[in-house]
This record gives sequence, C-alpha cells and structure tokens, in this order.
Amino acid sequence: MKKRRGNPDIEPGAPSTFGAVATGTEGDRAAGPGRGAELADLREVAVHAKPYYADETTIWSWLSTTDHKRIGIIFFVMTSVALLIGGVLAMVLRLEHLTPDPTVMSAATYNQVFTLHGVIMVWFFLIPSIPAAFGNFFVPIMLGAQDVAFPRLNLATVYFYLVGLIVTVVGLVAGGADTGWTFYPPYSSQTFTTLVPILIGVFILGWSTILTGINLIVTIHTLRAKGMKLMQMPLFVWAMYGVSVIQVVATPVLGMVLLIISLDHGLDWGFFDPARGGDLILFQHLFWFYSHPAVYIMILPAMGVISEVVLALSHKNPLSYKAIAYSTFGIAFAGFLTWGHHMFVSGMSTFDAGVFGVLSMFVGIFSAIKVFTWVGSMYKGSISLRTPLVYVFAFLFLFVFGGMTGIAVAATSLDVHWHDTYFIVAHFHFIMVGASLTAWFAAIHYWWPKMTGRMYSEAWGIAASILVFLGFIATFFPQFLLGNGGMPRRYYYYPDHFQALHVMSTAGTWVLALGMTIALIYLIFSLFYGARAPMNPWGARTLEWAVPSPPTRHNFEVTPLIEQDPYDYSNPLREVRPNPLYDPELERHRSTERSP
Amino acid sequence: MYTPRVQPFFEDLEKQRHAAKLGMWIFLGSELLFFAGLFAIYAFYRTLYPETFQLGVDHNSKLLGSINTALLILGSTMVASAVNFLRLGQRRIATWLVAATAASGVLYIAIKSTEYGMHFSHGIYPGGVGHFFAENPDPGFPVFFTTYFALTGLHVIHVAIGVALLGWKAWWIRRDRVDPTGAYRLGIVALYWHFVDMIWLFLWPMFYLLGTQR
Amino acid sequence: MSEPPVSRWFFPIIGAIVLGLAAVSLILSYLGLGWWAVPVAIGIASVQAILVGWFSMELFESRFSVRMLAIIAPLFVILLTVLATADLASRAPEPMQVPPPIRAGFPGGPPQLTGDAPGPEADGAGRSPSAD
Amino acid sequence: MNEFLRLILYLPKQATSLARDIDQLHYWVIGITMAGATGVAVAALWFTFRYRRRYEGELTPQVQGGFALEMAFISSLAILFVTFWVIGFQQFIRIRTPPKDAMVVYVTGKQWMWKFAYPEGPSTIGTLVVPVDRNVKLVMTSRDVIHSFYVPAFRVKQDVLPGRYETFWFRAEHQGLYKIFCAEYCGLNHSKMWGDVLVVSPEDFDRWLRGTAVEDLVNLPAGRDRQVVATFDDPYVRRSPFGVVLEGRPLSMADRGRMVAERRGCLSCHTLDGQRHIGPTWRGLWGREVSLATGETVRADEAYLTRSMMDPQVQLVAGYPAVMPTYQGMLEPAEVGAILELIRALEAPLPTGVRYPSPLMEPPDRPPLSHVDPERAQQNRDLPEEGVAP
Repeated sequence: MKKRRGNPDIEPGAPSTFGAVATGTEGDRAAGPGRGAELADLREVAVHAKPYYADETTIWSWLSTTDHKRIGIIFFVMTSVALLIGGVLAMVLRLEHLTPDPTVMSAATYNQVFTLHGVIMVWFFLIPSIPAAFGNFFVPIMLGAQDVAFPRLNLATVYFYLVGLIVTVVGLVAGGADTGWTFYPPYSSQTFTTLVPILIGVFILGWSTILTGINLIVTIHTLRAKGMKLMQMPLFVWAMYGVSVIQVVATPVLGMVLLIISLDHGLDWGFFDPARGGDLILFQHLFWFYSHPAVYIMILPAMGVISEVVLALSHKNPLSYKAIAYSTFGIAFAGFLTWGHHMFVSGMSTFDAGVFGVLSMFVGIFSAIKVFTWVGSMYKGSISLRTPLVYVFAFLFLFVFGGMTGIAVAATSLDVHWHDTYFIVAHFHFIMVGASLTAWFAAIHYWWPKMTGRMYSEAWGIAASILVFLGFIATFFPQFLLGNGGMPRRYYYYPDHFQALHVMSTAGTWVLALGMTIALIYLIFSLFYGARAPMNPWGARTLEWAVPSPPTRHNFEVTPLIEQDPYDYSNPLREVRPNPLYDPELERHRSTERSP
Repeated sequence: MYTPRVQPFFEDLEKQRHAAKLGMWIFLGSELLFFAGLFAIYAFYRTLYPETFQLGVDHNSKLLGSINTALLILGSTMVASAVNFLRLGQRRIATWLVAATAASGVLYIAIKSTEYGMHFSHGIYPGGVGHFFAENPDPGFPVFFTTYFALTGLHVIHVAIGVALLGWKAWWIRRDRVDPTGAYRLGIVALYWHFVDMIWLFLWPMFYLLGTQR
Repeated sequence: MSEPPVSRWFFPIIGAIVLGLAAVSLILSYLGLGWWAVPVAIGIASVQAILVGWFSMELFESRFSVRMLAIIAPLFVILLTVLATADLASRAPEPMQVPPPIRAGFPGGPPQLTGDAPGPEADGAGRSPSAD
Repeated sequence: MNEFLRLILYLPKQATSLARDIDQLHYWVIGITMAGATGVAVAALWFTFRYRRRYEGELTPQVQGGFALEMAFISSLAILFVTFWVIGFQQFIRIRTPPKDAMVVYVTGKQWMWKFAYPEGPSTIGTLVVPVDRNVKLVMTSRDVIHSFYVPAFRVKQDVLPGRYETFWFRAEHQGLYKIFCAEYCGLNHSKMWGDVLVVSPEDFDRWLRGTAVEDLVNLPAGRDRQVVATFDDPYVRRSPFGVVLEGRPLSMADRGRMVAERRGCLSCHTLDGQRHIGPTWRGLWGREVSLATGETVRADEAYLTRSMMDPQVQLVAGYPAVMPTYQGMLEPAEVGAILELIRALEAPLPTGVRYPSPLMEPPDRPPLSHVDPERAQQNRDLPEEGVAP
C-alpha cells in the first residue's frame, strides 16, 4: 500500500464521513426514501456551510460571539500572549543569574519580576490554557453537541479574563508586587509595593475559571449526544470534567485568600498578624488548600490531551478505559488532601507533617496508574511517529522524572533539605513546563488541522519539539543540582560556587526559547501556506474528527448516532450516520431557530 | 403568557431545567467554598482563644441575631412557597411572596447595620482598632472581631445581591405573566436565597449563641 | 421546579420546623452546656441546613448529580477546617510563652518601645527600599 | 560510595550524622525514581519502534489490560512509596525533637541578618560559634517577617516566625565554617541574609566565651562568602548591619536580665537575695514548687514564669497581694529571655560575685534605687539608655 502524502489515514474508497458529502450508503435507504431526501439536502448544507470563523467576520461578531469554537480561539490567543509575556520575564530572570552580583537589574526589580513571572504563568497561562482554549473548543464537538450549556456565560468568561488581565497590568504599572506568587504575610502585609490591584486582577480572573468549570460540567452532564454514556466519552472529556470539579471547588478559596490579603495590606485588618493574636501558619493552610489542587488543575488537562494523542496516534484502544477515567477523579479528590507538604518546615506540627506526607504519596499512585496505562496502550498498537507523539515522549519522560522527585519530596525528611531551594523550582518546572507545556504543544499540533483547516509541516514540527526537549533539560536539570547544593529560591545574590550551574541553566533557556520561536513561526506559516487539512488526518475515532475541519458554526447539522466506541481501532473507521431517531420536524425547528 | 423558549441545543425543556438547576447548584457549591476560608479561620482561632471568643460572642446582642435568623427562615419559606404557587398557576400570591421575601432581606440588612453601628460606638473596628481593644488587650479580641466583620460583612453583601435578584424576579413575574412551565426561572433565585439562609443558620450560633452561656 | 406542585401548606410546615429548631438552639444556648455547646449548636444548624436543602431546594426531586454535589461541597469545608485546626491542636507546647513582638503603630496597643524601631528601615540595616 | 554519589549530586559535605542518614535515603529514593523514569521512556520508545505503523489503515487488536496486572503495579508502587515515607518520617521526627542535654543559643532573625545570643554572655551577628561534637539547640524567633534558618551542610532548615519560638538542633562533627542561608523570602535583601556556623574545638570555644576574638583562635578563610565575625556586640550600641568587629564588655544574659528588671521596675517588688518583699523573691525560684492562692502547686518553669509576667493574676502565689501589673506587649522576646536567665542564674550565686545588701528596695511609690551593686553600678552607668534587644 503506497503511503500517500498529506492524507495517509483515510482508507481509499471509504465514504468520507458525515460532515462532508456522503455518497449514498445502505444506512440511508433503510431510513426510508422520504427521509433520505431531507438527509441529502441537509448534508448538502453541511458541505457548503462556511467554517465557524467565516460565518460573519465583523469585529463585533467576534466580540459578541457565543460560539464555543470562537471563544476557544480567543482564549487560545490570549493565553499564548500570556505565555509570551511570562516567558520573556523568565528569560530576564535567568539573565540576572549569569553572575552572582547585580547583572541586569536591581534587587527590588528582580523581586517584582519573579513575582510577575509566577502570577502570569500560573493564573494567566497554565490554569486557563488547555481547559478554556481546547476544552471550550472540543468538548461540545466530542460530545456531539452544538454548543456548551450556557453560551452567554461562556462569553462572560472571556470578559472576566480580559478585565482581570487589564487590572493586573494596571497593578503592575502602579507599583507591582514583590511578595512572590504566594503572598505570605506578614511580608505581604508590610511590603512597600501596591499589592492590591494585582490581587483584585487575579480575583476577577478566578471567576473566569469558575464559570468555565461550571459550563463544562453542565455540558458534560446534559448535552451528550443520544447513546453516549459516561463510559463512552473520550478521555479528554473525562480530564476536563475532573479539572472543572477542582476549579469549581478550589478557586473560591483562592478568591477568599486574595480578598483577605487585600484587606490585610490595604486596610491593615491584621487577620494573621501575630501582634494582634493572629497565626501566620493559618494563612499558609488556606493558601495551599487552593494552590495544591491548582497544580492538579494544571496537570489534569495535560493528561487528557496525552490520553487523546497517545491513543489516536497509536491507533489503539486504551489498556483500561476505567483506569484512566477513575484515576482522573482520584487525582482530583486526593489533590485536596495533600496541601500540607508545602509546609513541612513552616512550623506546622510534626503530626500534621506525617499525615500530609503519607497522603501525598497516594496522589503519586494515581498519576502512576495513568502513565502505566498510556505506555501499556502503546503495546501492540500501530504507532505513527508524528510531532504530537514526540511531545508525548517529552511529556512521559519529564512528567515521570518530575513526578518522582515529588514523591521524593513527600518523604518528609528529604523535603527539609530541599524546601525553598532550586530543587523545588526544578521539580515544579518539570511538571509545569515539562509536562503541561509539552502537552499544550502536543494539543496544538494534534488539533491544528481541525481548528484551522491547515496542516503544519511535519519536519519542522519534529525538529522544534526535539529542540524544546533538549532546551528544557539543559535549563532545569542543573537546577536540581543547584537545589541539592543548597541554593535557596528567589535569591538575587548567590554564593560564587553556584555560578557555573546558573550559566548552564541560562544557556538552556535560550535553546528552549529558540525551539518555541521556531514552532510559532511554522505554525503561523501553515495558517497561510499550509496544505489543506483532510477531515481526519490521524484516522482517529473520536467525534471531533467526524466533522469538517474547520467545523461549521453548529458542528453537527443533525445530532450524530453514537455507534462506535471512541477508541475502537479493531474495525475500520465507520461513517458517522445521523441519528435514526432523527425527526426532521424537531431538527428543522432546532436548526432554523438558532440562538444568535 | 410567557413560556420559556427551548434553547436550540437542548433536547427538551426538562433537560434545560436540569441544566439550569445543576449550573446553579455548582455555583452555590463554589460560593460555599468561598465562605469555607472564613469558617476555617473562625474554627482555628476559636481553638486558639476559646475563652476570649466566648467573651466576644457575649458582646454581640443575642436579640438582634435571633430576629435576623427568624427573618431569613421566614424569607426562605416564603420564596419556596412562591415557587410552588407559581407552579400552581397563582401568579398574584407568588408575586406578593417574592416581594415579601425581598422586604425581609432589606429588614435584615437594616438590623445588621444597626449592629455594626453599636460595635463602632463601643470602639470596636475591624483590625483591632478602637479603644475597646486598648481596654482589654487580650490578643483574642482583635482576631475575633475581624473575623466577625469579615464573615457577617460578606454575608450581608450576599443578602443584598439576593434582595436585588428577588426584586427583579417579582417584577418579571408580574410583567411577563409567567406560566407554570417558567417557574424554574424563579426557582434558580430561590435556590440562591436558601443558600444565603443556610449560611446564616451556621453564622448565628457561631457569633451569637456560643458565648459563656450564663 | 417543573416537577408537579406540592400542596400549598408543604413549605410553610418545613419553615415552621426549621424555626422551631432555631428556638431550641436559642434556649439551649442559655442552659450553659459547657464543652458540649459547640457540637450541639453546630449539630442543630446542620439539621436545619439539611431540612432546607432537601425540601426547599428540591433536592428530593433532583437528579443524582445535584445531590452528589450537595454532599461533596460541605465535605470540603469540613476537610479544610478539621485539618487546619488539627495542626494547631497537635503543635508541640511552646518552649516559652512568647509575648507578641512589638509592632510600630500597633493600633490601640501600648506605646512603642524606644530603641530598635522595627519596620523595613529598622536598624539602618537595609537601605530604604526606594533608594536602592 | 557515599562520597562519589555526593559529588555527582552536588550535595555539600555532610557535617552531622543526621545529614549522612538523610543522604542515604536521598541516594535510594533518587536512584529508584530515576530508574523508573528512564524505564518508562525506554518502554515507550521501544513500543514505538516495535509496533510502528506498517501500512495505512492497519487495525490493532482490542487489548484489555488485565485487572490483576494493574492492581499488582499499583500495590507495589504504594508499598514502595509508603516505605519511603516511613523512613523519611522517622528521620523527620529526629530532626524535630532536640535532645535534652543540648546547649541553648537564642537566635533572632531580623530583616536581613541573623543575631545569636549566648546565655553565657556574648552575642554575635551573622556568626554562630559552637563547639564540635556538642548538641546545640537554637531557640529561634523573628522580629518582623518570616525567615528560615537553613544550613545546607546539616541538611536542616526551620522557618522562623514572629510571635512564635521554633527550635533547631544539630551536633556538628567536623570543625569548619558552614554557610547559613535565609530560605523563606523576606523582602529586599533576602538574598543577602547569610551567616556562618563556625565549629571550633571545645577549648577554643571556652576561650572565645571569655573574650578572645575568634580571629586569633582559628584562621577563617578569606573571600566574599564569609561573614566578618562580629563578637561581643552589645545590644545597647547601634552598629552597622553586616557585622563589623565591634567593642563592648562581656555582659552575661543574666546581667542584662537584671538591667531589664531594673528598668521595668520588677526589682521594686521582687528581690534577688531571698528577702520576702511585695512580690516573691527570685532567688532559688527556678524549678521550685510554688503554692498558688487557689491551693494547687505548680513548678516555676519557663512557661509559668512568662505566663505570670503576661497575666499575673491567673496563677497568683499564695500570701501575696495581687498588685502586679501585666507586662503584656511591653516586653521584647529577648527581654523575657534575659529575665528568665537572671532567675535561672539566681539559683547559684551570680558568676560575677555580686553582693546584695539587704533589704534592697523601697515600696513602689518611690523610684527604685538606681543601682544594685556598687562596683558594677559604675560600669553600667555609662551605658546609653537605649532600646534593648540582643
């Protein structure tokens, strides 16, 4: 079988699926001649229906859109800009560390830059990136729905994000913050920087994540196509469900913490001020009760993307669908039990340190189940090495490497040496950059054909992904050694003997930045000159590959019939037929009377 | 007669109703967690300063607290029966009940502000400011009253939002002459009011009953 | 909400029960239960909350997903409160009963000690942050 | 093997036996985890090569993972992780419980410097001088924000919070100079808040206590990283932040406690020579069973003494009037420590041979006698009346 370029996975002669023109199949005849006619003309409409971004192209149509796909694209652009800003800040930080003494900026500026790097990367990129961009775009299509449950609420999340971003930038200009992204009192109550606008900005942004969470949960519960039970949903949707649960439950506690620190700093209410009877460790309890589930908000969507990409590119059913689905919820709920391991040396009681230490070990087990199932699913698969899969390898190695250092840190006595040193910086960057960012790149490349209707160039893709992987290792592996050597976090000056490793790490950031810029260039290039994407470039079985790429405004002209399990690669790709319960009257009523 | 329009992507009205109720419940879950931070602060500091908290609680007037509790329980009952009457088709009673609930909310806010006034007059301000703290320098008092102002203040803001929503709903029922199938729209706001009442059911013993119990 | 309407007296009865429980809680608060006061008061409040939740918030006719949520959210509140307070309870006794540090401008507090005036520019140690 | 692994992992030299045990666990945990990580990646790469796609549209068998295999994998991992935790937590308890016989040094973290006060007298900035092979317990508090006392060579750190005392203990086994870092972000010069632990032989330590400057005892390595050793700083004298060598008389903490007691008016009611006065005497009070007005007896230890400073009426001693004002919020932590050292020192006669004529004090309405001991009074008089803080 000659390997054809560009469109390798569609078997020759197979009827192209429902979205595009479908030659008559026996399924239609069985549905009766009269209905065949309506079916045909509706499909006619589907073929010539314009992609979602071409429906109306006025600025106002984008600003007031309630189409989940456009909102996904807006979030994708906004979070990419946030990644750019955060990345530049990171590069500046690393420049500063080239020499133990002042290099490019003063101590006060350095403190504000590492705080901003933390705030922007955590809240403006890592938390909203995959759930708000890809979750909004693909969860409704994967469920066979036309849109999310509350479209107008979805638009509100865009504006909450924008207002949050603007208030934070105003806060940055009007004095910034130099407390680190953790805002520990009493320093956050006494700092000379005007902290409050940034806190309010992140508070408003918190509402954006809560509302996205509510939207996704209700969509998953109520808008699944007929016949798709919970156990037949794609695994990415399970991950989005888990993430939304954490977002809805954990983010309000962050909102409260931010309000309390604003009152502390602004009006000197002294909730935790020891001079007025307060206790500082209570703040750390409240903050980390949110912030540890927050790191699972950052990693669960990445796991969802990896499940999709591994199974689609290996053309293989998951080793055990239940294992991945249940471990998603395992991580979501166990994530709430382990926040104490951030406070082993903070003066918390030894008893609590023990309790939190052992609970943290169990969270590691759920992640291990997922990794075991992914690698197990590649066994006896038919794996085609494409760019998303290279990012999956980077994810697998870096996530397990970073995750295991998490287990090492949860062995309480080791954490006493490592806490607040560069070992911890390397550990969480291995998870946030190594795992979440690589999964974000994998998601971009995996869904690029579907989102933009264009194919990116495979050769450049693999080259860039290898560069990103090597750049990452060169940047963060030396930081593990720095941490072992005892180099504390957030240090502007540092002892001379650490300089060699710092220079190596800074050089690594340049390679990482180079890899990412190359990816940015060829992706933008593919927007204009890329080959037209077929409907199903990877031959995947999930529903989003059964609509034209890019999809039309209402995804499915008629709600599809769910016949094939989303990961059933043991029989050929079946054409997704309209739902036999399809009743033209209801459909016409629905399709004509569109919500705006 | 107003009959709610089925959104194009919901199969039927029942599914749309369930979606609205589930969405509201999730939102109330997140609001409860929003209060959880302050509940944890109260519990933590009560364990740290048990006697001072009891003295602080004695300082709040049990009478005003109890009137507020009765008001909110009454309001919660009225709005629940309003939804029921709307389902029975009797719009007029439903409108009156919703308006009455809004009024009880306004009364609650009035009583609350008098309480705050009394505290300010005794020299108790949030953050341990005021001559009361100079007279009895026990470290537990500033923390107790700051938590008191934070928790009850946040609750009053939620009551104010609830009153606005209820007023708007009362006006909506009368203007659109809502029919029974549209009752679930009022049900959503009723859920929010029940939530506000439930939070106060816990705040009331915490700040008014668990004193030195003389 | 769309579910079949119940009799007009259903919700007033529920309200009366909750009000009765509130009265019980008020009376108990005068009896001076000592250590038992807190669990009893919170227990009565929880019973009231369950009553309001189950009937007034129509949990009795909601689907399982809503009920599950109504159970999970309070669990998280309890989790945070219990584990944070457990930390306080299980802390080792202080080596010394420490006086809270003197803070410049402690509102309503005693006059500020002479000598080392704490605060960012204390002790001439670090230059004032602005003049870097 | 230990040295080889230590160099590979860039760990600093182990200065205590506890550090060696922690490093053993470190090698095991990092070894096993890294093996696991590379194993996963190699397995994925091997599968990609072994099951590469041969032709388009290739169908793959429906392989359902064995539940037993999954359970076996999970339980083995669970056991492995929990054993890490068990070993780790035992070591954590060893880190957190100081031995009884440890020598105490009071540490105060202050925005961007560490101050050490020794009960025997000298207090230093930035340099903690300790004898080798001796348990040392640091009782630490902070004057402003949260700091964290971190000595990489001991593999131990402990956050230092304002308003609380934290303990940190170690037993250095090799003489030398070990760096101290502040690990909890505390503001502008957080990265400059360094210090040194100088471990010297016991004889050198005693000579240092009696006043020999550290520079004569041991040749300290030059270079930027080392803090200049500050000895005999005197808390009453304002001095530059980074520990320039300074002058001052060897004042034991008990002496300083007596000065604080004078300034605060304690000596107007309490006596130091065993005489009963308005309040109970402090001589011989340390560790004695005190019978309270309420009838029960309590041992006069640190906790009881500091509590009766803060709210005196709570545990009133039988037979004494309840006239003592509360010192809540009036005393610095260091002052409380100094008074405690004074009371502890009154068991035996004061090391400086102070003689106390009797009776000492007049009733409180008259100003307290300005001096307690003629010879020493002259020395104290020229001390400027400034703030107090070791």
